[in-house]
Amino acid sequence: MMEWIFEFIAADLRTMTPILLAALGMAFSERAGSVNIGAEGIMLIGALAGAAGSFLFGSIWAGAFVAMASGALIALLFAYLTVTLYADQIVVGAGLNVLGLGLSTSIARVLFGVNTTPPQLDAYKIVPIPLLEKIPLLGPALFQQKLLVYVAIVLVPIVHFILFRTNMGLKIRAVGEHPQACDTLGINVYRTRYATLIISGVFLGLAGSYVSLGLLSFFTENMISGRGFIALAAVVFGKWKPKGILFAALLFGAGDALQFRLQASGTEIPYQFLLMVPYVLTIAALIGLVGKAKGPAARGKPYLK
Amino acid sequence: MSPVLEMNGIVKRFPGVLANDHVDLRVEKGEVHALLGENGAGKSTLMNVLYGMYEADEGDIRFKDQEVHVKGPGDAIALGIGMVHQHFMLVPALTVVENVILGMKDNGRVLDLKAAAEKITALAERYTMKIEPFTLVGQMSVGQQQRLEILKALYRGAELLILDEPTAVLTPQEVKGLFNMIGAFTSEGRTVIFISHKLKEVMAISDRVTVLRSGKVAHTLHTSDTDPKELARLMVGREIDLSCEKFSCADNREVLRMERVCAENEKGMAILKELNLTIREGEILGVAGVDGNGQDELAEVLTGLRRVTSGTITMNEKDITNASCRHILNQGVSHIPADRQLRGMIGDMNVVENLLLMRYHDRPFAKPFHLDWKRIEHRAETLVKEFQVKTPGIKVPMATLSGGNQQKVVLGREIERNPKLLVAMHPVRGLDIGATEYIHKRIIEQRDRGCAILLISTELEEILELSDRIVVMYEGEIMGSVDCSCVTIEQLGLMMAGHRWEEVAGEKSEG
Amino acid sequence: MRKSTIDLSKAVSPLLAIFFALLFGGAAIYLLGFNPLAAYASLAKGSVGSIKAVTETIVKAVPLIFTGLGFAVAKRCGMINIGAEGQLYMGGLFATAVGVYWDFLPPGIHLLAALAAGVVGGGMWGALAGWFKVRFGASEIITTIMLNYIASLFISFLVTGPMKEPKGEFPQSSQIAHTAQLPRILPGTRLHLGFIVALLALAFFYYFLWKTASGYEMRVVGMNPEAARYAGMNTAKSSLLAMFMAGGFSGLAGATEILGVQFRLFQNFSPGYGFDGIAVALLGRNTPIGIFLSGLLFGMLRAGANMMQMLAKVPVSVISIMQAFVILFVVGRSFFETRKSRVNILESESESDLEAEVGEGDRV
Amino acid sequence: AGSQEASEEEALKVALALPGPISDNGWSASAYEGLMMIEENYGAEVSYTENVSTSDMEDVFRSYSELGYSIIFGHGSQFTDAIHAVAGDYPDIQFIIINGNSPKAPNIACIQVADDQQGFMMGAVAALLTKTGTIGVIGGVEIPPIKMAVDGYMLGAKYADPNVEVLSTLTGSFDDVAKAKETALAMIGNGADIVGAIANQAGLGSIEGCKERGVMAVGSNQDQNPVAPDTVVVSVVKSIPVLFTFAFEKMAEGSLEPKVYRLGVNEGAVYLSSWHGFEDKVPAEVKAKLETIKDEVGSGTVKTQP
Ligand SMILES: Nc1ncnc2c1ncn2[C@@H]1O[C@H](COP(=O)(O)OP(=O)(O)OP(=O)(O)O)[C@@H](O)[C@H]1O
Ligand SMILES: Nc1ncnc2c1ncn2[C@@H]1O[C@H](COP(=O)(O)OP(=O)(O)OP(=O)(O)O)[C@@H](O)[C@H]1O
Ligand SMILES: [Mg+2]
Ligand SMILES: [Mg+2]
Repeated sequence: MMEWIFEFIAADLRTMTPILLAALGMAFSERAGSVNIGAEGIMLIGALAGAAGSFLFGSIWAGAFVAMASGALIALLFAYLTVTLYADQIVVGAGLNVLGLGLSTSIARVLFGVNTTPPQLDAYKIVPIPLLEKIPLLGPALFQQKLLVYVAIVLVPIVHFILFRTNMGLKIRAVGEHPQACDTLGINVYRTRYATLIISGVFLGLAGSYVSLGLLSFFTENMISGRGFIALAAVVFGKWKPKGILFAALLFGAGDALQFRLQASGTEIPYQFLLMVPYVLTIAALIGLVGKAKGPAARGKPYLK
Repeated sequence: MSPVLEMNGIVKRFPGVLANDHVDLRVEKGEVHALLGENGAGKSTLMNVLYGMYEADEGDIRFKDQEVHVKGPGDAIALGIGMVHQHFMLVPALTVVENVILGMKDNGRVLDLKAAAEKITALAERYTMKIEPFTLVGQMSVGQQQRLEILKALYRGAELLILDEPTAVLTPQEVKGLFNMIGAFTSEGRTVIFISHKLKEVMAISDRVTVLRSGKVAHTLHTSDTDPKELARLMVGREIDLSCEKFSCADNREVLRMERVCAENEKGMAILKELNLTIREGEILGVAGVDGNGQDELAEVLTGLRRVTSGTITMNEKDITNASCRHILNQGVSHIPADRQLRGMIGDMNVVENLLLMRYHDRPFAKPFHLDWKRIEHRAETLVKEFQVKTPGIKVPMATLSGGNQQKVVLGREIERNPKLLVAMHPVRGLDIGATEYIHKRIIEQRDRGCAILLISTELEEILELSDRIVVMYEGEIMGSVDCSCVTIEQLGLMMAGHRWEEVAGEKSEG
Repeated sequence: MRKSTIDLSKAVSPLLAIFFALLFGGAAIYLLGFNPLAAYASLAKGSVGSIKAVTETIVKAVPLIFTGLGFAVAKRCGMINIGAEGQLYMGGLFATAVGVYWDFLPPGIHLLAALAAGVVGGGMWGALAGWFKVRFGASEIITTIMLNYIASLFISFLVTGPMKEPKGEFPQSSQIAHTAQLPRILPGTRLHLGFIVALLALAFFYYFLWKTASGYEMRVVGMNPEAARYAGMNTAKSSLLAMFMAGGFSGLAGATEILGVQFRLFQNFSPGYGFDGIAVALLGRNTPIGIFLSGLLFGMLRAGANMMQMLAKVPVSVISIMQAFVILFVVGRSFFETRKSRVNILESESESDLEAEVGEGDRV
Repeated sequence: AGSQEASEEEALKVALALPGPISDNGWSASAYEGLMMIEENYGAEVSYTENVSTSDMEDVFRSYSELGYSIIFGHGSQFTDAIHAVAGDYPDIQFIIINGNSPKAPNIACIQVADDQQGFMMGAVAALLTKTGTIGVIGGVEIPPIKMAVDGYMLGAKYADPNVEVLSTLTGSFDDVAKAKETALAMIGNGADIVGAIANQAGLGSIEGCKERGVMAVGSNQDQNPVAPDTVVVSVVKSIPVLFTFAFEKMAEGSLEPKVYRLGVNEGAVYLSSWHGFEDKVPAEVKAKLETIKDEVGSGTVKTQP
């Protein structure tokens, strides 16, 4: 039983990592007032870019870098359209999802060819934490994970610190609440929104690369499979606070991990209902635990000088 | 003395509007310079040019004997110009300290909020202000927010402080506090530009006055050389008459009766405590009090927007306690809400649709399956004419009307229903004297028609001028209900500070 | 008057945007190793090149118009409905259930009942999200996304289990009865009566929102809920009704798709019509005429896409890129305008354009 | 234009409608491989459409018919309705439904591949190689070929070793590779030491999971050993090219009839791949046992379907 529990925790950590990374990134952009339902598309491009980088340069670090850079690039496009041209954030996001799917699939085919064995790529490796990994049961579950799992968890307090303790964080939060007031204080609202969107793009790209090179070691079409949307939900569920987001991501991860295990241990429940678990959980969490959570006041609204 | 600020030949055009037409403004060091003008005269625009929010099309600015190019508020702040905007520029979700230091150039990368809080408290004390550095701004009263706005500018080391209609939402005590602060500020050799529609205040605080009319400077004169009448004439171009007659209506039928009414705010705190009130036909009952003492809730309870936790409200002998908003409206209650932008109108809808707001389900306009737009528009045209709303057309979005005209639309809509009870909150807040005069006239007309009116205002002068009877609210309770003719401003002020009528009734008035 | 110049820029900028989308799409096609000219020739052939092509465009525009309306009506009431896809599934499910199991109904009635079931199915699913919102304050953006997944899994369960066609192998329901099928309008094509239903829905959308008291109420709630409360409106009721209508429209997308095109229920039977509906509505600025036109545009892309792959061998993934370009260029169309009119676009997004597009005459 | 049409008629034109992308590492990819083979071997002009949704099926078949294609494949039984709707209007065109089971018109043929046999063989491999006595099978979306293969897997496993415990799961997706991997990890956590997946590209996730935990995987559809040479012990190939070749040979003979053909181990449509690096590590008696089982499956002496 104990073993089962730790296996479960390990699986939870693995599955929640891309959601956590993506959601932490979006904490920045959402705090500054941007709602990006195109997260899914950006992650997909990140997943491909990571694989492509690793494929072309033979190193996972190159892969991670290319993933972050392309995430940033797509986020820049989002910023240009929504901030500079005042386009509707929801449509642009929807457009990015379509773009992400088309672009990642097309480029993957050009790069890796069709119908061939996926290339062997340098992927994120398991990095055991010395000593801690030796703890019986707990060690293998918590301290024998891929690097990005630790990175994501360590980023939680860091993002919290940036958002709530630094000058930049204060500006970001203020811009999402009352951009006009920021303008009267000489804060460049547009630049702040661009910057936070680019940061979120970096995170989303990295999260995507974790799906292709951390959970797996290659790229396949549409492999993000809704994790971008779940990350979006995690931001809301976590009330735009890193700690809350961590909790939300852990919960979604747990829902997923639980569902694999329930199925694997053979139950009578039709599998479709098990697959619903994370989604039902999200709704239950939204209506039960969060209550009337209000996001940043200027969230989703373009700012006109 | 050489002027600290010179604005020469400022021209600012908006599509179709010449907001500033070669405006020259000279402000001396250490003076309080008042800027007067009707709604839309171009005061805010001029100040926004100075503060870098707008770029002037023509003209130049000299500040402290230097020609300056203010490209944005950041430049203005760096020069030592601070501005408190007509609509507060505070972030409600942040704390006081965070709001004050927001965007400061010399903030460290990592914020030291404690140190900043100490500095802020010290600064506030210097100007005899009291401020709690770690409260959320959204939980503060407007008066406190006003002080915070000023503090923000002071914290940035403002040498020249622009105050755009700072007193519109303040109580007399708060105005007094503000004036003390302005005195302290200018005594340090610093300068204030003060925009207001209240001539008495301008007379009291300013050294010189510049009057704007239709984007042009009408006159600049020393305050000591002029009087309110002259200023009003300069602004409007005609004489203004603000006196009104009062009636005795002691025997009229009672319209509204509230008995031991209690209500709570969102956080479950008691906000109305055992309130008793009556209003008679043809009577204006003024409710005075510092903002945030339950006046909003009183209006909400009366109009069905907030639940009563105990007590009863009856109107024309019918119980309307906790009745739905719609039911209460149907009893003949009209409501001019405190914040027209927030509640009283729909900015993105046009004037016709805004005028329809309370009548869209009524017979002649709503047919069984559709709205009769022809009739609705015809009525809108009539109302716009009758209430002298200045608008390019009845189909322009409400948001493009000036505040005064927006208020006329709201008033027209509410009065047209021939209400039995009119709940009017701050009906002239932010309006120029022309519009104020007009709206007051229409309210009195209603009183004369026999409507019972509950007038809630933080302006004691307005209350004293219009009301037949006055109640003062303090922390959700009524401090006393007095006849208008036998109370002094001082007594009212004491009641607003929490003293009961029984305690202050003996105080001798000084005239 | 001023109006005419505004109309001109309004009409030109979307066209310019579409032109640039095609230009960039062509560049992408070329870079990925295909012939853009051949691709566009086949796109045109597949979408407008023949009677059949035109009817295919319309057949694909029908569900897009419905899901576009589903987004628009919620938006008019101040909500963002990302759930058209799930509502479409539930509408399809209900319509199928009536179409298959209520075959005792007389012709005509059976079809109407199936369509109505589609409205109810989608409407319930939409109203559920609306209820979460008004009762618990749960963000409809998130709950509708989650309800999409749930609906699609639920249908997967039904067609592999309780609703699976007897003796069938493939996970699909039985065929709906002939009496429940939408008749074809043009023989030899797939153009079915659903198109007329879509036109009626557009008219209803316009009539309801701008000509009825409930529609007025809904728009007030959408633009200023505080003012709505102040005017004695029941904002929760309006929101629920709006989400029910949103779901109902989207449900009709599913119902007409099944009753007119597919005739039985499958898992994942929608190729993303629900998500395209968001773009359709927003490109059409949530106005009836706009939704109609942008629905046709996306219908063209979808119909042409198949031909593009058949003739020019351009893979579907490239077509996704093209679609994305169209969406992004059209929403970024203000790039082609001065900053001032950009601001105008934004500020007039809600109300006044209806007048500009429908014409002043309609209001008087 | 007339001469052009004539020349077009000369070239054999073959079209293929696919339910998924040609890069799905499974069902559609295998059909694409078959189509390319036809292009090469028969000099045919070929065309395919990927990701054909149910609402587009009829349109795709009609368009191909009007574009002059003379042989049109629908790759999966989900194309049955659409082909039935179209075939009557184009009696000269040969329609072939892969895995279909009702050739309702004279110009429709159905060719099935024995998914159950594939699953059966995979299950047998797993059961014979397990050391823990627990094995796993992961399916993708619940459609007949997947379901048949998963059922076959369980029967095959029990047939080879009645005491073996089989964990089986459907992930409901062919895309979600990560989900398949987590499922494999969960199975391994529950004691499985060899896992097979029939889930197109999602199956790659299962192999990845096995690789990470150092247990064996059974490949499916194609020879998947190159994906993870130390993990995929053997693959049970389901060869769509064999089906296509079969159809072409029959047509060349003029003997393709409107009926259901079923191809399995006997016809070479289902077979064990080479053992690659495991050649020496797998005991000879296991290989021999598998050979026997294969023959029994081919002769129909064992039940491969429930
Ligand atoms: N952002 C703007 N865009 C277009 N026109 C504007 C804008 N702001 C002001 N105007 C125009 O400039 C004129 C001057 O407006 P301004 O706000 O300066 O008036 P004001 O004197 O401050 O009035 P109030 O007493 O109402 O505050 C207005 O009549 C209006 O037509
Ligand atoms: N975006 C805009 N476009 C056009 N005119 C505008 C715009 N914003 C404001 N105005 C004009 O500016 C003038 C004053 O606007 P302002 O915002 O100062 O009004 P206000 O302060 O609410 O009015 P008041 O002082 O009467 O309460 C109005 O005449 C209004 O028509
Ligand atoms: Mg002003
Ligand atoms: Mg004003």
